[in-house]
Amino acid sequence: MARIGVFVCHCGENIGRTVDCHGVAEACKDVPGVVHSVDYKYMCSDPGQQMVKNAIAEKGLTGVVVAACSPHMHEKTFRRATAGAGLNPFLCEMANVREHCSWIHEDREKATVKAVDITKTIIEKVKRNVPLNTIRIPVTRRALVIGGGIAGIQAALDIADGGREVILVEKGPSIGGHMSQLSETFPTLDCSQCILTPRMVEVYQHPRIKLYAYSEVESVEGYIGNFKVTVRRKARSVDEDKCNGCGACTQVCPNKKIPSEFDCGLGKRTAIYVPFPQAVPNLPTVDRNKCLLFMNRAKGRPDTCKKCADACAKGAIDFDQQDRLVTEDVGAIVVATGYQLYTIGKDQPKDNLKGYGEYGYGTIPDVIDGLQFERLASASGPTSGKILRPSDGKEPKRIVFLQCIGSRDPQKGMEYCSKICCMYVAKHTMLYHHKVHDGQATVFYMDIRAAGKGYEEFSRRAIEEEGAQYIRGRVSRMWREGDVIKILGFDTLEGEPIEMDADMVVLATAMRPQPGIDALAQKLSVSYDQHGFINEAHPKLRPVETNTAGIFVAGACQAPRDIPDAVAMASATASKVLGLFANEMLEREPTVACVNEANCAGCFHCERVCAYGAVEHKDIKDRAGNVVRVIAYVNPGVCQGCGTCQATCPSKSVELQGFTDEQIWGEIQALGV
Amino acid sequence: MKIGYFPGCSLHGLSREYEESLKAIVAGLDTELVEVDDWSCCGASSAHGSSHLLGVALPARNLAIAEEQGLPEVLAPCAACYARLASARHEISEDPQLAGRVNNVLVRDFKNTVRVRSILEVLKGQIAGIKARATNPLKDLKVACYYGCLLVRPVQVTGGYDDPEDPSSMEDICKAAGAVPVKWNRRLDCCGGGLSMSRTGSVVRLSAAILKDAKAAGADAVVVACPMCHSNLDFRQKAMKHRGAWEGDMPVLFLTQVVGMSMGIDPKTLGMGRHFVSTDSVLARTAGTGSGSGTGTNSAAAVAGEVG
Amino acid sequence: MTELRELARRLLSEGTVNAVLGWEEGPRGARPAFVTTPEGADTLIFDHRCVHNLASYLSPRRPHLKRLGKVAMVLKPCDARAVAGLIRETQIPRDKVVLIGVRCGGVITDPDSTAPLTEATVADRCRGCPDREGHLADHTVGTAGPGFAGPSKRAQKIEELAAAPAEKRWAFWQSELEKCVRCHACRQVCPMCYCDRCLADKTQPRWIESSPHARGNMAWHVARAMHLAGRCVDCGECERVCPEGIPLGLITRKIAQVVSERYDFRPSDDPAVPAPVGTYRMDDPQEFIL
Amino acid sequence: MDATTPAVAGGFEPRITAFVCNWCTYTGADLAGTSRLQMASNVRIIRLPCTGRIDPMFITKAFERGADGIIVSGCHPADCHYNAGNYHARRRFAIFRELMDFLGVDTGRITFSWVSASEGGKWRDVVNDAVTRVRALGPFTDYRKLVVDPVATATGVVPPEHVGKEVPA
Repeated sequence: MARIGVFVCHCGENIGRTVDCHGVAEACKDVPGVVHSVDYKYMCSDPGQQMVKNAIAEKGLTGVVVAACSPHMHEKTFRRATAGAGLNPFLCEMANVREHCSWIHEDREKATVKAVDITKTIIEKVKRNVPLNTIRIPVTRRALVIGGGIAGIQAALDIADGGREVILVEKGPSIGGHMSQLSETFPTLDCSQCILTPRMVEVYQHPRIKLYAYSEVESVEGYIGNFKVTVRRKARSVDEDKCNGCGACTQVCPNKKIPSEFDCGLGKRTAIYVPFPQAVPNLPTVDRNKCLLFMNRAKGRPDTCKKCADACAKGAIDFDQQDRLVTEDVGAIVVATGYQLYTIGKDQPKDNLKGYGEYGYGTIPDVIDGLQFERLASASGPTSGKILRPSDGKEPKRIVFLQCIGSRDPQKGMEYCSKICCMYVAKHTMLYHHKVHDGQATVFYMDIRAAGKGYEEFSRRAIEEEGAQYIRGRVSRMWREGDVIKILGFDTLEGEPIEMDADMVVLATAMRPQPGIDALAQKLSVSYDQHGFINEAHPKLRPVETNTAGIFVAGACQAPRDIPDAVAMASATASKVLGLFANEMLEREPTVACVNEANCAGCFHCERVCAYGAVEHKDIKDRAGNVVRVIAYVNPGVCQGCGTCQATCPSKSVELQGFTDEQIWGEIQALGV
Repeated sequence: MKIGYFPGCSLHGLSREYEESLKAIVAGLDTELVEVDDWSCCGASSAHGSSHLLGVALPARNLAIAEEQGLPEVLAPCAACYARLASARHEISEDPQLAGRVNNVLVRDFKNTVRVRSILEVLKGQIAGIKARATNPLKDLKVACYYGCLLVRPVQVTGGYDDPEDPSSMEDICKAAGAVPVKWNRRLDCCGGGLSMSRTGSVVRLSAAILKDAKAAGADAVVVACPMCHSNLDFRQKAMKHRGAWEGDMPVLFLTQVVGMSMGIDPKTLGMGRHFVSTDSVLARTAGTGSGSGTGTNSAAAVAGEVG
Repeated sequence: MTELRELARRLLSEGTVNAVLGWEEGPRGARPAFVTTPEGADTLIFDHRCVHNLASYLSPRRPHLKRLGKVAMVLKPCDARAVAGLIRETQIPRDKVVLIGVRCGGVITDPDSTAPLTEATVADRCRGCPDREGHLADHTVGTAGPGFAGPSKRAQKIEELAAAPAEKRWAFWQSELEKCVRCHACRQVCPMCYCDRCLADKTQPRWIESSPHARGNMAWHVARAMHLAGRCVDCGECERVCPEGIPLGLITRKIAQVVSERYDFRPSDDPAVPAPVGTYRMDDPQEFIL
Repeated sequence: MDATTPAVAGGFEPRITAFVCNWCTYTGADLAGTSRLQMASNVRIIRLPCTGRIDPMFITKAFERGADGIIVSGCHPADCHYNAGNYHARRRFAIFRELMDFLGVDTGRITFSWVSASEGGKWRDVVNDAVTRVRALGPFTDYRKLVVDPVATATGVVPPEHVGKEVPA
């Protein structure tokens, strides 16, 4: 027979004002199985918790019901207290009489009636609770990091420095990400390459980091501590072991007019190429869509050219190289796939995104985006650091920067702030003024969001010391007249329309997640928001975890992030991963499904509805070892405890611990007339 | 096809040629215009500038009458009328409280079922018909299609029949009529609107900038679908010259006139002679339409001269 | 018929199977039969009285089958959907059963009847049935009549009920469900009801009240309908065997209509086609959700 | 007064049982509380981890136990804490609702909604709307009085759980 203790909390006045707490405690005394029912001012206080502990000891309670606030608030507190008194913590439940009752009703009588109902419901549940034990799962202590930008690099280095092996997978031919394209970084104006390159080399040389560049994650199976990852190592057409990175091949390649991705189309590259001089690994890659030999092959013609192969002294060029699939066992995964920039064209990759008709949908040649400006300003860029406009190579004397292009605009499909633009536009005006002494930079802004250490000072400096002209307002229209860009805007501080001429316009376009993020997220079973940014498990308290245990997120694939943010997140994921790897076994909450083997008919409806692949097939054998039945088995390491299997199971042969049919039946019974 | 028709004051006064040319072309497009009975002011400028409720109730009255006539949709050729009627429909559907107040004012059971269509929306739906009937294609005629402020905006009110920032319906219609739309920049700029009398200087500055851009783009004529734009761009050319803001003569045509010309309709029927800036140059450039038939326009230009 | 018997004899004499599951002439019309010897094959029949869905005998929980080892089964096109369902739900391995498809142009309602197959006597579920043979079969024998045109009477009754006010439907179903004595014949005969321990027999907790009053009956028939949603193969056996004559086919048919309209699904005789419940689309209609 | 008896002084007050998921709607209801949004007090919440866990049997049982109305609420599509539980629930309850309708249950008694953790206001509206709707429909005695115990009708002995209830003729 159950011996339940009921503890009704006044929460100061929070519950007591609208609920007769003493009355609730008295009413619960009459419920069969309740042997102890009291009320107290603050149950969560030390004396309150002590009351629970004492009652468990003195009355020999088999279950504890705390009628107080939401279980999201204090369930852990009271379960800990229960465990402290020697009772299994899962025999303690909370009745939410604050958020769901006293705070939303004013009629004391009605609120009290409801509070009694709520408490009785939980009493009936707790009567049917059973002791549960924490689950222990083995952990493979190696990590996978997806994405070789600054976030991925930082995460990989921190985990490897912490003593664990790391597999770093990068989609492109080199690690470095967008940070390697930047000229100088705010708010210190230190050279991006100078601070990044050593980290890239460190990754390459680290004994515990295995770098798979020019590779993509093909599939992911398994669960926290026990993932099996298949990586597609795309064919570079270059033998990595033979190549010494001399670069002779790239010099002889006849196809030299390919817009360089690294230079955002402002520079050119060859068909066999190293994306930039500091690339890691320093290996050339054949772009099979642009290489003459492969273009001929695609048309069924014989192989031609082969100049690169002829130039290679090491015989490293391999035109017949194939993609290879490698599998790796890891215990944790860090997603750090970064961002791309929104483009203002008429055709957009998603239905909810819209382009900028008022700016001619991106057809004006001297209107560029922020990353293109970075390449112009970069000493290693296509103009060797000179600010020259793409159309005629002239130095622009009047340059206009437009902030919030796409960002903060629900009409364009991106209502969020891209966070980094205010700062990099301020930086761009400074770089411009440093390079074009007789030039004038003008910025159209909505607000200046310079929250961050040294950020406000930096943007003030751009305006006050370096002479950038800041206009609060939007540009409503932009067109080309001759070689001038006409700008029509509105100054909201002056309250006047502005018409001005510019030689070049730089758009601070919104940050968007990388293309293909949804496919990757689906492989990983992590959720993402309507923009494609990976969802964190909790926006405040679990910012680098995802909803799938063992998978973490860092950098701009979660939301717009600047470099310090991305690095901080990466280090945070590393600390989470290292924490997970601290023990050989992992402990988990026991709210998982469990199969009643005697009743399971083996229809596997549960398997079909399980989003995590937690249901496995289990053979039941007779004494002779013959398989007599095949039934379901729920892997407790994979199960996340949603209970969809149980609602689907026709014979109710799978039960979710903590939310069993009996417990819920009890709750429904308690509400009966 | 039958469609409700709300002429508004301009089409019966200032821009009679708009109504004349509209009626001339719809006959050829198998469309019948059913005029809204006892229509009244749409509420443009003065009403919605002075009282929000009046600004909604006036157009609502006309829509209510159309509803009682059993018209599912109403064409308002004037851009301002279109904006008022469509805005009223939008606001009433979004705001039940306002709907109640409007019904009280109207003393009618108005259900707000009538769709409001602009001239662009209606002609866009008839492009195939226009193409088929373009017996007199305006091959050489380069036109600058001018949208102004109200025809395609705001998108919530128009329902998005065209891109509000980079529209193309007027160009498409002109192309169907055989004219050559030029690429230019000030298609959606403000012409000065209703300030023609009170702040003539502003209108001259704004409208001249539009005409100059059209001229620079090589246009033979500017095409409009709004009486107010027409008046500012056509009638005010003399004042522009007077103030040194503009030189030359740029014919300003109604879209319906362009379509009518392509159908080979007599220029007089299309009201080509009612403009202040002579349309002779346009008529002369269109193949098959003798420049002689444009004689009537000279007198109008002369009248314009007197007025200016 | 000769074709069927010869095939059955061959399968038995060659030892391909240990038994053939089909129909024979019983004292009161056609009845299911297990033939275990080659000679016995001559007792097999197939005609318009062979209404039973033999797939229910394939359930691994039927000891008959388990003892017999590999069997062959005579299969109407509608039964093929049930066999496909059992394969889909991993109840029987495909290679453990030989399927002898018979071409079918419809059956009558009552296997005991001597009535010929006519527009008047044909089973309601055969009206509008497009299938003349089951695609799942290993062998297909016999010839089929042209079949019967729809709509079925049930479809008409469902329409009639749907058009009536909710109170009318409630009254109709209460008068029907009240009759249920919970003999569970509908469950026993259903090829898709194969759980070892049925939810209706569970006492802890007791979701379905065991006494045969209309409220418990309601819970039972709701549970049955939900469990069969998207799985029911429309063989009509539940309704045929109901001793109280409750029109259970109306419920299963209604749910089949809902599933077909909302999820564009119709019970398939291809085991690879997934059932609609247990799958989803991101853009499934949700007009009923606030 | 028995605390479980609903206040009947002002007329019929419906009893509504709500089955909600832990992550979105339960948290949204918590938010309604922290935001002090006042709402009808007729709803009793039963917390489940996910809408995917909600079995149609819960609903028939709640009706049996005297509920006049039901609310089923969880995460919006794409928001499910468990990725897809709400999608499965959506199919399950789309069919269940049509079944109930076919059996003659007024579907106004069963409310389905998506209420996210940030939609405290929406939760209040869902609650208030459901209470108003079910109040207008009246008590669901149709369902409760389905128990025509043959023994009871024959002997005239009313089982104790039916005392005080309307007993059908």
